[in-house]
Amino acid sequence: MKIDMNKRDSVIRMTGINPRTCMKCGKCSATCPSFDEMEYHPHQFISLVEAGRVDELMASESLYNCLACMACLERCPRGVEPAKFVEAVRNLKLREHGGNHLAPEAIPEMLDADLPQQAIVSAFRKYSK
Amino acid sequence: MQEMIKSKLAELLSTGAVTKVIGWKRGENFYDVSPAAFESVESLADFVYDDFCGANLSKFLVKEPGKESKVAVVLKPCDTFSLNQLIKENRVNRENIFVLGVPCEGKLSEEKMRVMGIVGLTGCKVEGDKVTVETLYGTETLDKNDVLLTKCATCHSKKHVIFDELIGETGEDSDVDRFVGVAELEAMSEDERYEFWRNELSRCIRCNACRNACPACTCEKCVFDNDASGVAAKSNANSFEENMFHIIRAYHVAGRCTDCGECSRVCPQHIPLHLLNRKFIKDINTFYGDFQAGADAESEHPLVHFTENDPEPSIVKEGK
Amino acid sequence: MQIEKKPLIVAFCCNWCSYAGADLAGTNRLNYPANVKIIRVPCSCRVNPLFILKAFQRGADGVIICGCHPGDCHYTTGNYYARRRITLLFSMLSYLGIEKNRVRLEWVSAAEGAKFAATMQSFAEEIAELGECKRLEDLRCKK
Amino acid sequence: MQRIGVFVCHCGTNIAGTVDVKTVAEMLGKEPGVVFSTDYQYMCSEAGQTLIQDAIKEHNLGGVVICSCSPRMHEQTFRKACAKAGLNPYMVEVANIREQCSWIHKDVAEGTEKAVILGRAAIAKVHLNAPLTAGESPVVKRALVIGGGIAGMQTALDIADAGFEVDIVEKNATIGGKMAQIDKTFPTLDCSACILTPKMVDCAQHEKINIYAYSEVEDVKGFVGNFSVAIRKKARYVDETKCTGCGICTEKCPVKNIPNEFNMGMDNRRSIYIPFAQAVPKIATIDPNTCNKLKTGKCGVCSKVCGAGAIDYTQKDEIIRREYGAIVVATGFNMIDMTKFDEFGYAQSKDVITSLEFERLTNAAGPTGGTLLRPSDGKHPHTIVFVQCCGSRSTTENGKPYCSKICCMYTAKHAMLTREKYPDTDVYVFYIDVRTPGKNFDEFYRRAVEQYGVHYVKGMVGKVAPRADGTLHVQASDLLAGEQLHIDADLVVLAGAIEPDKSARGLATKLTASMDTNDFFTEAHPKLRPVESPTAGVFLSGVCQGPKDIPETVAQAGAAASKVIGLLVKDKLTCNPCVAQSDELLCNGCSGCEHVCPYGAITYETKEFMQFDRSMKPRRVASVNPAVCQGCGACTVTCPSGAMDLKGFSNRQIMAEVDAICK
Repeated sequence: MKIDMNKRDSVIRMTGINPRTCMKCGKCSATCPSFDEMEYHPHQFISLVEAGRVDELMASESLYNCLACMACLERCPRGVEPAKFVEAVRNLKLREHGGNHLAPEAIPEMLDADLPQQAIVSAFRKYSK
Repeated sequence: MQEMIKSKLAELLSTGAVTKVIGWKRGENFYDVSPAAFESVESLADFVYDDFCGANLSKFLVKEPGKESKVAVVLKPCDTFSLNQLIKENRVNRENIFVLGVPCEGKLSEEKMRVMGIVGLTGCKVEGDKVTVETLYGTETLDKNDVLLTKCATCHSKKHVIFDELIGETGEDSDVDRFVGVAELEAMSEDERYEFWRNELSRCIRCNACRNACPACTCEKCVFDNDASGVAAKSNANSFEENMFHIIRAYHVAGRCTDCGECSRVCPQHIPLHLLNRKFIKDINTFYGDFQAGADAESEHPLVHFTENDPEPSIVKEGK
Repeated sequence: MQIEKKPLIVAFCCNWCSYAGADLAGTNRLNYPANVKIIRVPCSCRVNPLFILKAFQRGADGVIICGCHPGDCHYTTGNYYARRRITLLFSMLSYLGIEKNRVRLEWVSAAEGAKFAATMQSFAEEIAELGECKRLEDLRCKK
Repeated sequence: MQRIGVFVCHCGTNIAGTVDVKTVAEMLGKEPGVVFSTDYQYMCSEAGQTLIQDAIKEHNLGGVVICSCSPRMHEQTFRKACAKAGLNPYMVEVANIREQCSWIHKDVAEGTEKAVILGRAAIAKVHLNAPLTAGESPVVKRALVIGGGIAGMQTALDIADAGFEVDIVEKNATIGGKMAQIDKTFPTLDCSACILTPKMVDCAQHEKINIYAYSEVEDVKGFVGNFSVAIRKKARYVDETKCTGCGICTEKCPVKNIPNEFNMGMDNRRSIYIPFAQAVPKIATIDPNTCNKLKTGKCGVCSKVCGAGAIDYTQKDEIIRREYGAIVVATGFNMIDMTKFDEFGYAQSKDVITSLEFERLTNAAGPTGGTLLRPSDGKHPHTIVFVQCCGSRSTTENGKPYCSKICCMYTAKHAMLTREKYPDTDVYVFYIDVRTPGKNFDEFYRRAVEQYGVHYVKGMVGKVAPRADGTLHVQASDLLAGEQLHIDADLVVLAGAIEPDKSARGLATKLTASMDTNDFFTEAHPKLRPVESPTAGVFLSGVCQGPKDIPETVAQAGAAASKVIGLLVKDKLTCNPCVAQSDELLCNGCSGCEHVCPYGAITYETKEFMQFDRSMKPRRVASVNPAVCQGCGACTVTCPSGAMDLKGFSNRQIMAEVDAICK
């Protein structure tokens, strides 16, 4: 069980929400439509982030099983907004992949006359941060 | 503009809607425009509204009007904030006042012109950012920003917050950062600030102009004139009293000061007194949420309110 | 019998909490410097900023105001008003270049005798370090 | 200049051990105005007090300074002693040279010097002291109780039993409040009506109690001991003196489809109605919004059938003004609006009900005669889901941030009673925490689980959706099992948050009593004065102060009554003379003081003042009611012109102390 307080702080910074406001009522998980698909349920996201156990979440498929329907966010009586935590952990995971996959220096070599301008722009959006 | 205002005022006086008008008239010199009262249509011939009408007329309403009479007053946007504050404090009876709102694009400072070497002013015309002045010695064109009154350079609103009738259009709140001066001082070390204020406040000659012009200073009897108050004094005996007078004055108007800037405008010693008041305004905004005194006639000022989560005074030590 | 003038500290204490806390410090024989002199006021909201300026004028080197903890005020809301007033005054004094450590506000309950003594001790040490207050003094009042 | 006497106490060796008391007396004897200075073993002793009294007479002292223990200890002792010698008690000041000097300093020179300085400060203050006389105000020996629920009734009965007149003002047509709607009470399960209705009858029959039902407080003037209250007696269109409560009108009225408030709208009443069989007063009331006669002038059935001739369609609201010495607020609570919570489907299905609706469904006097039937189809429910914390402990805008306190227990009660009466039902309770502090409370809850087999599930319900077949799909989490549950329920019961009655906010303004952000009345001190409001003479009873159950409410009601009795038993109130006073000549009329005063002691009036030109000009000036002011001094610092000052702690007195200390 790896505890990483830096990751915890990043998630909290990204969501802007203090996970300690959670009163562990479970309404988020009660609302969740993809509860059965998820290894970690919305309320567990909050608890594990609070405990600094973000790595476990990042390794889990749950990140992608969340439909981002925002039902948990809507229903939470304490304004904890679990969906934002899932989103934040997901972002953390995406950013982890060795930073940018596309460097401006490398562009000229890839260019050919037929390449549409739009493709370059969209590639940048996708493969760099 | 001036003629439109004049004709409205004449109408008010001639119909008997009001018995007195508070406005401005010209003194001995062209630029020497000062507050004046007009009680007849004929006397309105002297009425002036031009680029030197910096004076805030709202304070004159405290002693006006009597029980039955009604008084008209000509107010620029910033002056309306002061009037609202006075109404809120029950210093002025709204019912007996007719407020004629007039637009303002910033008033000019003859003093600033004089420093630039422009004397013997006989005429002045503002066009956009430029000011064309006529003097006994010829005509010159200046940048308007260079000769604006200090208070107008950091104008916080061109919106009339109270009026019965407007001549022209009312404007909008401005987004000028008026706290730049305060922030500069806050960035200094304690020693530098002390030196700065010693240098400024030591020039105070205790003429009481700031007190007399300030629309928030309307006490029936000022504590400095009240022998029983423990701070009564007619002049500054030493550095302590120089400090004390200005700290107390700023504190007394804290939360009520609308930032009209009259204190600095009238100071013959050019002490930037508005920097004291603005410090309180900035602190109040930072600590207790944005508040603009006089923006309405209902909300009460921050010093007669609190929340349970107000910051502790230690915030002063932690911050700058 | 004259003792060398040490930095002088004036403490305004509300009657219901902090003054009682000071009494408790006494009952428990908790020592703090003798240059701390206490003035009893009904509530921290009775402390006019003017009193603080006056104390400095007359030669005090530090001023501390003590009241009930927020929420515990005997008059229910007094200390909340005091907190706003005092915060603004402290900020203004610092803005004028007066050392910000010369003034302090502390919440001391009637049960916190030890906190009272410790607070006075630490404040007195802080003021001793700053030395005499020169920036807000009235030489006429100095003997 | 005052003639001042200084008395330095040794307190045995408590003071004399570290303070050279002789030197202190000698040094202070040289202070200006001091004509007599001495020291003595124990100033608080009989002999010590005599010494002070003799000195006052012999030296014609105008002020006394006692250097001794803390004023919190013996200030009253010394004031009384001096008063006996003919000196105004407020001409006495105590310098604290024990707790704040001798006990904390070890060095004699240091202690002595500090004692002298503290003595000087007290002398400086006494020079500016003025004789103060405690004012007196008479007490009207009658109390007003606002709200006729169990809290108000109990308070009224206790006050009346002590021999004082009490008026109850109740906004509904009958007293009884929420408790009248409840079926059984936890944890003993005795019938609510059986214990409540006798109390209602007691109130009606008590010769000292006067009930203004169907009435509201219009305005409140005055202050502790002397309130003047206007009560609006709403028109019932029925003559109270004639109506016998026979109920024939309520059977003949042709307007039949008005939702019955008493049964939470689950059945109907007529336009003329008596809320329930045991109503007090048992008088019919016409609902003016639905009555045909009042709306269109056509009908008049009730008037025809009334044998007593009590119907009076021309009745008007009546304003009654009465004087009171004390006011008790007992305005109670309501459940919050559950329609705002879409997820629970309250607005979508008749079978999603609130706990109070459930009470009526199980009550023998309720719409179903006490048989638990589904509101939609009148069938027996087999699966019932109770949801706790619906809106309680919620920081969202629909909910309330506090715990409603009573829901855990009544839900356990409901679950238990259901299982007892209908063993074939499956009962689920979804909880976040089960909170059962109280005598026999946890045992009660455990009984529901262990004996009655109620399924308690840790978790929350996320969604209630009506199905086509009439069942309710309940989706919830079971946090302990780590599962999401899907239950097909027949009935869902929501334990909604409770909130103060909507009328409380307006009432607080009229009473100048303070409220917290949730509209609960604030108590004068959260620990030590829990049934008094900060406004003198206004007391709090029941849920208007915070969520509480029936036993707590009754206990608090009794406590409030005892405070009221303690006030009414006095003929006159002695006021604290150390109160604020306003100098009219300096007052600007800005109302700052009025805003910060926690007691509403400051009022404004307009007076005429002469101007420099001899004309008269009106000006608003503040005046302080010394009977209400508690002497905190908040106003004195708010006042920009220094018009407001505090007697006994005046600006000049405190500044004189500062001067003396810094000399």
